[in-house]
Amino acid sequence: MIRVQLDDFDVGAELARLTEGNHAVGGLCSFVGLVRDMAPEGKISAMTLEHYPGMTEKALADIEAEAQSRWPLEASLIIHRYGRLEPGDRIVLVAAASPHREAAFEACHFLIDYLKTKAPFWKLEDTGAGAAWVDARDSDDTAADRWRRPDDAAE
Amino acid sequence: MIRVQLDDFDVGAELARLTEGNHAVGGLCSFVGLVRDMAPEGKISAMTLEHYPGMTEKALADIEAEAQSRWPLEASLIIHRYGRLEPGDRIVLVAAASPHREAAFEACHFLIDYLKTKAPFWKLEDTGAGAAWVDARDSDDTAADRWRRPDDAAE
Amino acid sequence: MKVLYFAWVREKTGRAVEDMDLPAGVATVADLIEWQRGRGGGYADAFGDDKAIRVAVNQTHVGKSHPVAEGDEVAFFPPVTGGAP
Amino acid sequence: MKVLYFAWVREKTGRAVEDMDLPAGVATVADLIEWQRGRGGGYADAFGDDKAIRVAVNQTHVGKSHPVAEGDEVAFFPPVTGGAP
Repeated sequence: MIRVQLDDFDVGAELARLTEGNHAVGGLCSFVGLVRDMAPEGKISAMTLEHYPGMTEKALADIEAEAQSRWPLEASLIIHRYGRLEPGDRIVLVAAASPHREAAFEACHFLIDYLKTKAPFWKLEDTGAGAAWVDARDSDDTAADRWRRPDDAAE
Repeated sequence: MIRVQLDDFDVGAELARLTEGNHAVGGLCSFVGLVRDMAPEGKISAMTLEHYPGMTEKALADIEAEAQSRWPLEASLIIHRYGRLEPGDRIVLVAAASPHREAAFEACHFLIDYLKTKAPFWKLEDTGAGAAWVDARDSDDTAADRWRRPDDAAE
Repeated sequence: MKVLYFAWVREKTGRAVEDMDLPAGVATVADLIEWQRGRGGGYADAFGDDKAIRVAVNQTHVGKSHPVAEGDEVAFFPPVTGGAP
Repeated sequence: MKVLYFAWVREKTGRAVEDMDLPAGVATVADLIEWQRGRGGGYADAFGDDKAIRVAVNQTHVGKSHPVAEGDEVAFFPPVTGGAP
């Protein structure tokens, strides 16, 4: 399941719903991304997440489908917020449930790495020095590339 | 923080408490282990987790301290239940929070892999054919060994 | 053709979306970027550094050699920065 | 010396805990396992397969060559099986 929303989400409720009544699930791995108060450029007071409505949903659905095709998952979830967020606020929740813990871990890790380089979101940080768009990091491409398979086309 | 308890836990509340007010946290990875209704021996109706009070707490505290020493963590958590559990019930929750997602993922993965081979718990499964103690799996030793460092003593 | 701009590309062009006819001589994303640069002002600024721009055609990431056609939805934006640190 | 048994080791010996004096000639975990086996009955059964038994001394996992001494807490159990599948 994927969702793109302005509002916060309830991590416990989302995770409980994901495995409810499914007794084939042995492991549920989840990851929550939060707004930090420090950026490389200094203290941040808030950030605004812009996204591309339509393409965002499509990109997240593609990433989830890819995870489902690679690992034996019983359930998966991507929720990503947009709009204005403050330090400590939740940005994103990804989760994967599987009979075995390894598959749950790998799929969850894949979801957040892929999302980071493929989902059309952009962060504008408010620092003491004014608002600045966050630059993409090479390390994020490296993290996503680790999940690339030999038969994937280069981009 | 570590806890060994008979009762269920509230995943959302535990995770929220872990990062509350800490704006240095950028990523929170968690893993929930659940009782499956299938064992290699067939359908299971329930299981009972026995443990070694005293040593369990010590083992979990050691595993958590090891994770804290290896990764730059802002917070970590291990909660493990004992007693009678049914399919769908939560067994264990581990979580790690860090400024960066990679550290959160690795530390969380380490916690559950190490716990699996080092914490003194034993599962007795009730199947149609009667109650049977679960055998340890070689694959769990392999999973734990992956976190071993060159200077670790062999056991 | 529907053209969308996001993040600092949007700020520099001064618009989020515009409808346009496929310009004469434009067959690929690279052609369209060159054409945008030729519009001058904020467009020249936004499209000045080809390497800093990412493109989606019909809501799918594409390379600069990808074709563009009348009726396409084309979006220009910086490398994405969602998710977690 | 306090000796504890868990899981099927406990079921086979028929007890969860017992206080005992360090038996004569016992200096290591291996010695104590051999001594237990010599008690016969459920003990012989529980300690029949040396490789299936794990040991903790004073609540720390140890190998079979680890020393045991008067006052130690020694626990015998199968390989652990907590956590998640």
